[in-house]
Amino acid sequence: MADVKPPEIASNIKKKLMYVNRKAPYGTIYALESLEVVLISAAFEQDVSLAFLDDGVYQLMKGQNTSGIGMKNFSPTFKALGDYEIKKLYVEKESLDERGLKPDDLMEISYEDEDEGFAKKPSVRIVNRSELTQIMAQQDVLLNF
Amino acid sequence: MADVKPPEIASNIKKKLMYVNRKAPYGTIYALESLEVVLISAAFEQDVSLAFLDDGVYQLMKGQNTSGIGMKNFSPTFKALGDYEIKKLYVEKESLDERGLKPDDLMEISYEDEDEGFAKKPSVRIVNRSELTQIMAQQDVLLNF
Amino acid sequence: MSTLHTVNKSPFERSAFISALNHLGPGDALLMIEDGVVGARKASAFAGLLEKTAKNFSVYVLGPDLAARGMAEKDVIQGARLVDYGGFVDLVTEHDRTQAWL
Amino acid sequence: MSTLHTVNKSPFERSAFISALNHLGPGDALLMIEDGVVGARKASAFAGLLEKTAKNFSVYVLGPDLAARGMAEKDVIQGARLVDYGGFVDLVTEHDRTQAWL
Amino acid sequence: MKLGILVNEGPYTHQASDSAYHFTKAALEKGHEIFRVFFYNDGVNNGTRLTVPPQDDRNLQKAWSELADKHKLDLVVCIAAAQRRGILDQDEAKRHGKNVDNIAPGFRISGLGQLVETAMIAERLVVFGD
Amino acid sequence: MKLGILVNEGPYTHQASDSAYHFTKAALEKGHEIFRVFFYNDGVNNGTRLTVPPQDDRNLQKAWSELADKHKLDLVVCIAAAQRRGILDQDEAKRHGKNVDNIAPGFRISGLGQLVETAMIAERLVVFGD
Repeated sequence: MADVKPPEIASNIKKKLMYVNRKAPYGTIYALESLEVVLISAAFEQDVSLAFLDDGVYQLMKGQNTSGIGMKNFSPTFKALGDYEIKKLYVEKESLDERGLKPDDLMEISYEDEDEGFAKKPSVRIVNRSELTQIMAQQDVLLNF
Repeated sequence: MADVKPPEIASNIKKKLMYVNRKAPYGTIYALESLEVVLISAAFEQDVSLAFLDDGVYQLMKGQNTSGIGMKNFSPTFKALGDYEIKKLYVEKESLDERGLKPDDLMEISYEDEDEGFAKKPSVRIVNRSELTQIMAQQDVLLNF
Repeated sequence: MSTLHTVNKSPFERSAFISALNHLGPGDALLMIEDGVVGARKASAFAGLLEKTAKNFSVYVLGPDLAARGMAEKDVIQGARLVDYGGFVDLVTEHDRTQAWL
Repeated sequence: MSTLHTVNKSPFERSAFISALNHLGPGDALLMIEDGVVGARKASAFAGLLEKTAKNFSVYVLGPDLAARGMAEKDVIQGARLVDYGGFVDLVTEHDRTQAWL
Repeated sequence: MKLGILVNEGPYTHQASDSAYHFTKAALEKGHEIFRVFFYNDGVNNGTRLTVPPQDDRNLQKAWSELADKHKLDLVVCIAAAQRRGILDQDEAKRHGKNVDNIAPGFRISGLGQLVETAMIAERLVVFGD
Repeated sequence: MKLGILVNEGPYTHQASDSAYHFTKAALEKGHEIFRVFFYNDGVNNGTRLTVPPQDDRNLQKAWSELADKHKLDLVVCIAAAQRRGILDQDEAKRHGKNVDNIAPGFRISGLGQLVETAMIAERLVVFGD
């Protein structure tokens, strides 16, 4: 992340950026490289949110163990997003249901709320499809991986 | 194709090789690069056949015109397969039906039958799913692209 | 405030097409490009669903991609309109954002 | 004379899984690897279909890929058996040919 | 209008690079400004000068390089993605102890921040991928 | 048993290269013979020595090169597919007027006939792709 340099020319711009994640982790690199952009974008003080739908919900599974496939387990990074002021992770309920998954199957990801004495609050919000559609329609930019 | 050199060590081997095509042309390169292997395999005097199922059936569509996308139209090569002694192109009927396609939507591909005075015979055979399953089960090697 | 949704994959191969349809909002448009154009074919298993969609949303098909796959305007469902790359550009600028269903 | 079919894509994302199931012949086996392992999950939309398949065909899941996606043996449908890469090799040699549903 | 382009797949294997190229060209012809074309994931493979496509096929790297030259386009290859795929410029090659580089004319290697900046500054971002 | 391996995707972007590597290693450990590993489509990208994956990640090119060295594996990169993707050895670079090559140790570039030969001679062919 040595190459992060918030752009001086654009310091007055604040956009709503949503990263849309629809693919399972490890089978392809999209989940990991999407997360790398998310981390970088934190340095730019934008209004960042993440959506997990379709197979993207698997990115948040608890207990991922990649030792048998020789790849790096990057799921702990999601837990660190709160430290980067990234607090909005939307998970589509219909995508969970279809896959036989429950909210309990996902990692607990939280942030500390400065306004409430750094109380721990959950970053993941389960939303249904029509809610997610509305949230997407409020974004300035949708980045799909 | 300058690199074709039938292997001397294996001149007595004759296997049933089937190339299984399940992807549409142009959106990805798999259809084209599959066809390149098919052409090479002709030089090895193997028992070669091609299967077209799922989106692979689009590879055989009549009237492909790629001038607007700046890519090479490689569909005429299928018509030349007869000259390479490749005469067995199996197309799955269920795949056509699902896509609203009829046998008439596909290119006419034929070969000349040496045993019958070089009479033109069709190379494409429309088979149903269970027939194709049986044909696949008779192959020595299935190459999937 | 509307979104242009692009779909570049065949509905017969991937769920991206259905997912895009499930997330269309008021005023949104759908543009089928690359292998996605095969989903616009008349009488296919997805034709009914797309025809229904075309009643409530604008549905576009990238003509050059359709021609590459051996199809023309007469082959696509009623209600779908053909555009070229210039038309693609216009659709992007006419909508507030673009969502690519990769 | 039997075939080992490998599926490396999620049934929720691609039609390859269903296509593989539709082309199983007598004595054939199905091995789910990479993203394909998610199709073996209990209580998913595909669980019923796979359970039915497992009654007539051998169904295997690559354990290391399952673990990477946060799942274990208890999470997969009845009748599916876990194998490691060595087991994958054995399955290849025990069947007469391999068909990869890419 | 000021447009940003994101290309997530390499040339030839997926149509994404072709589509992005034709879209970019059409946008320029309509008088729009292309703020930046950012190459991410396998998209970085557009930026190697070592490709030798068949004579009767298009040469996507050349097409991008020429378009960049003609319109002063900013073609940025993501540094992290490029390292994974073996796309290096002279500095990067030296930094990693490699004896050669392979970046094509008109492309430059830079950080992911340049993508976020594109999302911020361009009025529309159009994503091409698999 | 004599096995052939076909790898149709590049490293990192798809798991195919990883799966093929782990399969090949397991087969060797069980005493099977690997007749050849053939790299086609984007699979040819396994054969560039210019990749610099992150320190905490696996290095697939190195893994292949070391496995080839240890077991005298024949790792063949398809010449036509390699030209499209910018993978060149010294001869290829010279032939196409490129000033550098990027092939990794243990890989060799050859024709598609080597894939057909693998299909003919190997008792089983296992395909890894997208």
